[in-house]
Amino acid sequence: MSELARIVEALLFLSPDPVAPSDLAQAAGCDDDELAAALAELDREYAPGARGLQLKRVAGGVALATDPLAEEAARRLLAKPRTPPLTPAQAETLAIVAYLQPVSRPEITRIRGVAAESATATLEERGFIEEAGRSQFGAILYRTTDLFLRLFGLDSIKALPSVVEWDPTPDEEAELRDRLLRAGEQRAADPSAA
Amino acid sequence: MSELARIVEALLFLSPDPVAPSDLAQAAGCDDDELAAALAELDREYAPGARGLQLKRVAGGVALATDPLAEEAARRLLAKPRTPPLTPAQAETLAIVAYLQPVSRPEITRIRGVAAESATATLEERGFIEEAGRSQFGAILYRTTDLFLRLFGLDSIKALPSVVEWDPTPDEEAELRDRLLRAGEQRAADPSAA
Amino acid sequence: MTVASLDLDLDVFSGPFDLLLTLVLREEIDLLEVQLAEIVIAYLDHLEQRDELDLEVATEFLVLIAALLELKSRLMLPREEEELLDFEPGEAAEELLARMLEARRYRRAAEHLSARLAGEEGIRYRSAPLPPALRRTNLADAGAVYAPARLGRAIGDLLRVPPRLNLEHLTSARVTVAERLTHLRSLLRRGACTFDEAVRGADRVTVAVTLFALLEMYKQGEATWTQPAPFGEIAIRPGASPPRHEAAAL
Repeated sequence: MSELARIVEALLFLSPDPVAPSDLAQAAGCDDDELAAALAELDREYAPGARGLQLKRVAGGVALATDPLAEEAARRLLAKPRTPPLTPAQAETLAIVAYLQPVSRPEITRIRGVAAESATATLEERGFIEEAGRSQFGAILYRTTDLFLRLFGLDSIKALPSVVEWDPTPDEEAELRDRLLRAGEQRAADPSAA
Repeated sequence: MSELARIVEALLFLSPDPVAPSDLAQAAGCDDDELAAALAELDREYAPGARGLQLKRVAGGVALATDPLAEEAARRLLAKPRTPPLTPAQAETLAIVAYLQPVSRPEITRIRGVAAESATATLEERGFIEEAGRSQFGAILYRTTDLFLRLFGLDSIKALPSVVEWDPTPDEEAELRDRLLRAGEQRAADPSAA
Repeated sequence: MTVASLDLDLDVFSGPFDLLLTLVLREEIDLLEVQLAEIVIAYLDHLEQRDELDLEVATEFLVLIAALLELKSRLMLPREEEELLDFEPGEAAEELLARMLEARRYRRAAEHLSARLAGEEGIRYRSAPLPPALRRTNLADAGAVYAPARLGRAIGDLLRVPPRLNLEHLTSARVTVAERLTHLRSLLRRGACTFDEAVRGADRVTVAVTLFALLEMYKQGEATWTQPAPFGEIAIRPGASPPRHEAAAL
């Protein structure tokens, strides 16, 4: 395979969308004829039935796409909820949303004492939590999803275990939300916990 | 190329993360030996220098990645800047996390002798490290991520050289000790040096 | 300003104070070559220009400079002052050595990691959204993979406030310039005194802070001092200016 064909192959691999041949030529630093030759080389390489990928000409240009042969396996691998073990930050964030919902991100941050941005984004991307309107101050509110209930084997949010079992100070009367916020602020104020 | 190798190639193309061989086997509906044979076939196909792509073993899985040959063209096409190299402070902090994980920021500070706050924040933002729970005093512990393994071309954290390898040689240690003692002798000989 | 950004222009070093600390710990500057008195003078010059004393910053500076002094004195292993050190000289050198070796170990590991990252330069992975057909997940396929107890435990942990640590062994909060100013002023109200009297029974940090307070009083004209010979007794007398009202001075 020529060096130019190898470069074009890498470019098509990286592009999420079809690429116009002129853009390919410009990026690879070649002229249109050289690019056409490289694409012809790739066409031979990716002849139907030869590989798991195909070289396709579509409206926007050229693209690599998977052979339909792999469709079923792809669905088994990818079209299912992603459920890797939760990181501690994700578990904390998810617990706060589950018990206090709807809850805003600033509140989550105050309770945790550290920013919850990436954990919130991951939980949202995996479909465990979703937006639920805005607070009176304009912050996005979060709640858990039906997928969350299924993945935790819960019939409804009411079936969440009572916190009593893990509560370090079960005698306190105040509402869970107030107590969490107060504990978070105390942790943030204590330099030894920083 | 065998049908199984074609399917595996397509799965690797689609998957956003490195895929564990067992997951590939399950999705493709084959046993481990068959999968190993398919991967061997792909290894031959993607032999170094053969194509614009390479087959990598990283973060406990298999992944397709570009050959550096295409980097310049990729930068032009995708307008994505090159990954900035690590600053010395970031590299040191990352090394401490990689070898001592899970490790807290106060511990990193103790070893480095300077505050690690901004280095830790940058490494977290770049996705190289993540939270891994809290110490008994409430300090956040850090560990490296799968993205770290991928970007540093490591199959697992065990693939890093043993930390003993970075220890100074007995000669160097003796030299350092000597320097410290010599300083004391100078002081004794010339009290006005203080 | 913070102490960290204090600009220094020394014989062996020019730059901010925190960088100097780093370089000393990295052995890139030999502490033995740093004249610590120059740093103190640079700090006093800075105060002179600002014409005000931020007591919090001043205390931080004193703690840092005291740490450097301690490190330097350990490096020099002064035989005649052995009893002043908490450690046996050999022990102090070993402790310092162990810290330097540990820092060196991770500095080398860091070089290895940087080289590794550079070696992977130009290797890119694909990041593209899944084709639409693969994006829909079937809720019915989702089984219970997580334990609800994990969430309860996380909330319990978040309700926990760590016990207050005993920080008394740290020097930082033990003594402030303000306290030592008050102490010196009360001594001077009764007339002259010596520095030794002002710091009788005090630890090293307190001595350093007291000296600093005295410098400040000298600058304001509240006190004058004389020392006939190096290492001789320092005599302190009330100065020409009356003490400012304490509340205003602080």
